[in-house]
Amino acid sequence: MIDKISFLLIEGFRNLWRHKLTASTSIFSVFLTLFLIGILIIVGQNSHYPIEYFRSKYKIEVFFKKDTSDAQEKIIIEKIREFPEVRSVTPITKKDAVRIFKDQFGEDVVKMLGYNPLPGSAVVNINKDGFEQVNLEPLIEEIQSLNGVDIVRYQGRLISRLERFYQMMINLLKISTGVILLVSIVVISNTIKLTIYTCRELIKTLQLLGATKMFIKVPFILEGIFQSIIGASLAFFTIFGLMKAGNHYLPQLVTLRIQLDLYFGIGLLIISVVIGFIGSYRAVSKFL
Amino acid sequence: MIDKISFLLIEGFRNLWRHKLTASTSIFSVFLTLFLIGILIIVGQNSHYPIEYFRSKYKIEVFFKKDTSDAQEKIIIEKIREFPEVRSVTPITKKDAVRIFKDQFGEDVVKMLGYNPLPGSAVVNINKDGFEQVNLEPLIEEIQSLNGVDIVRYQGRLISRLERFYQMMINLLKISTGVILLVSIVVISNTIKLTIYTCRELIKTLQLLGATKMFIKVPFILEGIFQSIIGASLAFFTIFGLMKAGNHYLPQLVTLRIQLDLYFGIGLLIISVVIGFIGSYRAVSKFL
Amino acid sequence: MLFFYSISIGNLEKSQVGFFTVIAFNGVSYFFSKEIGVKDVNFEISQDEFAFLIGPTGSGKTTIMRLIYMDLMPDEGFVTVGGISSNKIKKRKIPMVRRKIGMVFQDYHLLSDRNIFENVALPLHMVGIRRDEVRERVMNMLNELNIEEKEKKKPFELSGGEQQRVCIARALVKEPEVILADEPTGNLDPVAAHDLIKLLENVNNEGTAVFMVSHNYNLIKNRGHRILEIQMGEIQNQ
Amino acid sequence: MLFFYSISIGNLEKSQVGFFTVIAFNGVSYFFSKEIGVKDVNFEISQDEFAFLIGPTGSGKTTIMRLIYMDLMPDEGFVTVGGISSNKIKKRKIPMVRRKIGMVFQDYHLLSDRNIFENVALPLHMVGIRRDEVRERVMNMLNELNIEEKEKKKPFELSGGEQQRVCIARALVKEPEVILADEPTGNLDPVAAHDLIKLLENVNNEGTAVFMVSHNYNLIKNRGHRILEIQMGEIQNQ
Ligand SMILES: Nc1ncnc2c1ncn2[C@@H]1O[C@H](COP(=O)(O)OP(=O)(O)OP(=O)(O)O)[C@@H](O)[C@H]1O
Ligand SMILES: Nc1ncnc2c1ncn2[C@@H]1O[C@H](COP(=O)(O)OP(=O)(O)OP(=O)(O)O)[C@@H](O)[C@H]1O
Ligand SMILES: [Mg+2]
Ligand SMILES: [Mg+2]
Repeated sequence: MIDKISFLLIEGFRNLWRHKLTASTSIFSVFLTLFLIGILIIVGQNSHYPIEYFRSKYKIEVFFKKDTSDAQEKIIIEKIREFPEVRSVTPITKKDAVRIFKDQFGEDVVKMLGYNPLPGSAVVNINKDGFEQVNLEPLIEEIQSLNGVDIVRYQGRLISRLERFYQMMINLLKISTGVILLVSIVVISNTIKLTIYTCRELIKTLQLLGATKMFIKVPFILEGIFQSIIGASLAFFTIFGLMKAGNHYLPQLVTLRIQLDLYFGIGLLIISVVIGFIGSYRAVSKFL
Repeated sequence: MIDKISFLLIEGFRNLWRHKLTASTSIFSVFLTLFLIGILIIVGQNSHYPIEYFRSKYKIEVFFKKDTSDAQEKIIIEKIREFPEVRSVTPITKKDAVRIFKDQFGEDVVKMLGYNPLPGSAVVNINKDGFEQVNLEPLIEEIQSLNGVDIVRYQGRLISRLERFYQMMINLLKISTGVILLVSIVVISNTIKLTIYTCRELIKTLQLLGATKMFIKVPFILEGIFQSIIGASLAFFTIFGLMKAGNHYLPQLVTLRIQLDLYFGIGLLIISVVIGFIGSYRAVSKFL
Repeated sequence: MLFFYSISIGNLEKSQVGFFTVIAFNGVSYFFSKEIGVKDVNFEISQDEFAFLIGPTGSGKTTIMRLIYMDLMPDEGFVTVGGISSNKIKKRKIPMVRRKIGMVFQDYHLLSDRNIFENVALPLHMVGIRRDEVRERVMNMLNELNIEEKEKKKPFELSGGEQQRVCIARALVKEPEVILADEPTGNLDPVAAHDLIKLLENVNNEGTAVFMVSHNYNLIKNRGHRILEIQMGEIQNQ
Repeated sequence: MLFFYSISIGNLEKSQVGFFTVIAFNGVSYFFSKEIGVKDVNFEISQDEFAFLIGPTGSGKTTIMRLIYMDLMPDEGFVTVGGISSNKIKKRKIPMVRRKIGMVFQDYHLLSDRNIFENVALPLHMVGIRRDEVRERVMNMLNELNIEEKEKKKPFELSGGEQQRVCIARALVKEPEVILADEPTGNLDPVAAHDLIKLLENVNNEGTAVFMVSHNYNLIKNRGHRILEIQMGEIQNQ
């Protein structure tokens, strides 16, 4: 039994060499498709950077009622700070408002009128991450309902557009990865099928000599898995190299950082083994 | 000669049937890759919709000097209208400004002060399309330099971010299409290579019987081209069907419309013929 | 037809089927298409017999062989090999039947991606024999057939006769219960052909049944072995 | 070795090379590896000759054939076929040489993805013959060899002897200048083998040279044809 298992294992390895040409074709296909998948995964992992940037620009302006005192305003601001979506709140007191009015229109409104007509307000900044999609409507409503709050203004439609657009991109990316993964499995399994098709005489001969199905299948399946693993390793190291290079040369303004970890490598490995197994199993079963 | 050509043509067709299994594998690979490319092209064709939407939100506020009269403002506005990047200009006269101030702060500034301290202004809307990348800096400067213009305000950094982000997406898409096209050619040519590899005995025999290189090559190359054309047609009709379905069900809010024309089909066809030719030529040359 | 006549030396009784009989055809017919194939074949080969099958080209000799190693299944009747009957066997048990048989195929069926040693060793690996024992048995067999120096060559590097001998070595090396040889001398010169028959006779003397197809009547006559003749798919006066 | 002796009936002079001689070997050697191959081969076959090549298995007969159809190129000396010399020919002109030769390969080399008719028709399509003429010539040839009813079958549906005859038909159909046949009777029964020799003799009488490898000395003796003997890669007393 041990002799048989070791024979089959060695056969699997040797087949790689025996079928150099076809094997290298499969390996190349695996490499290309896994490389593509790897790139997509990395893009996916990094797709939060742009949206986080935009989120850091989201601003909600809260205007307090005219008769709220600065102290009352402070309490309301504390309440706003407690919402999970809120990153920070910048208070603009009634005095600050007068200064800003003067900066903008060149007139000192208090001097002219003898009193300050401008209300206090606050700028609410939104948390950039931790949310798949930030939906500000409920937050706005809650702030609106706080005692002492007059009006809440925000770039409503623009933000919800951006969020929706971002969501679409993410979905597109997910679908693409799925499609490419499927395409990969099919293309690779077809390539392995062709590899095995070139061996149909051999399979027939083995059958005539009294080989069991297992005895014929196992070396081919092992060969398929080995091919996939080699292809996946090549893809992994290429991506790794590109990532290193990319981190050097990527324009800093895009703040794109690439996360690549052990899990990514292990993931590729598992995908490749699964692809190799399914591909070669399907293929060899066709001729048995 | 005519007999030979017609023989070779018919051989090319017949090979498709003779090599059913391997041919269908190639056809499937062509279909999948061209399908992918087709989808990418369509996405590319439609990628301008989101950016156009955002561009329609770009606003430049131009404040006139306090001493410019309404008539002078009108002349300046005409000048602004003439810039190619400008879609429309909404004038806000001094009177309009008073009304807006009253809406916002509840005070009639003219009544209080006895005169109107607010300057006239104008909101400039930007053209949504026709520009790969809208760079507003020069426009801003030109408007700024006009006689009678006080300050120009716009969402500067946000806009340039959006434009840069959009540009990045477009580039990514172009690169992806290029990479996938390359991958396709390689994968398909490898598949065809394997198809022909299964015929290496046949090629050897033809050589021994005194066939010239041309006589051996032509049917294989024709076979490869036929395979590609079949694969491309399948891809075309699938995309066409999906597009029809998509136009029905796509959420109207995304305003995504799919442009598909004759050129697209012809393009796919040409790509497929080129891929088929290169793939099978490369492949058959390996064994001759 | 002058060249073909048959000598019957087997005096077996039906009752011996299953014990002394290693191959038995019972009213077997197989048709590739109407008129083409073999019809109502009945014969038996006993455990220690050496029998020839002779007949013109296209008469059905290879078809008989394929029926024995169950590459074809009879349309009528049944074939029994080593006690296992074609009408009862499960498909996945067929390899077990084939392992009892040493086959020399008319078209060799050598694996082109392996060298001669590996080709001959294959049937031994299939049944899980130890590496060193495999080496010993294969090399002995290659020696016996004078192709030991081709050990490392690929099949396409061998002459027709050498390939044929590799195929014979592969059939003999597993020490089967019965040897089927389809035209094993077609590419051998008279000396090599004569040596092969001698070799098969030795193997037969050690208790292995041999059933061999041949056109070369001169080679097989006057050896005292049973000769079956087939014509147009029918076994003649047995 | 008792079976091999040679009868020399050719009385050709060297000067006849290129006009009366269709195949000429001039000091040709070819080595697959040291010691293995053919050595210093010299012989000629004239336009209307029928010659046999005989020798034990592995002696180099197929190698000689392959040198003639320029599948192998001599390491030393040169081979001349139909006036074209192996040391002068350009690689892309080799198909032209092969078209002059009708070859029967020892391992048939039939195209497994085409039926018998298409296989035999192939050499005619190669030279651009009209479809109806192709049909007529192929069917005549298949008739001549008694395999006309296999016209639509694929090679694997044929018996060994039938495949061999298809290969012969393919060699003859293009009416070549010379016919090379490598062991064309290995899978034929004595009757069919005898018929084949007769057929080749007829073709020879119509002016085509025939050069045939055979092990079957009984078949070729007493026919008045020249017999070349090869041993260990060297042509014996010519
Ligand atoms: N797979 C097949 N499909 C259809 N017909 C077949 C097939 N195999 C064999 N035949 C036909 O069956 C008949 C018997 O074939 P078989 O191979 O048994 O002959 P044979 O006696 O071995 O001949 P040979 O001595 O030439 O090898 C022949 O007419 C052949 O054409
Ligand atoms: N491609 C090759 N590579 C290495 N050695 C080869 C090759 N082809 C043939 N040989 C060796 O050359 C010698 C002559 O081979 P060849 O095929 O010419 O023999 P042959 O006379 O045709 O024998 P047979 O009657 O068995 O067909 C043999 O020993 C063979 O093993
Ligand atoms: Mg047969
Ligand atoms: Mg030979």
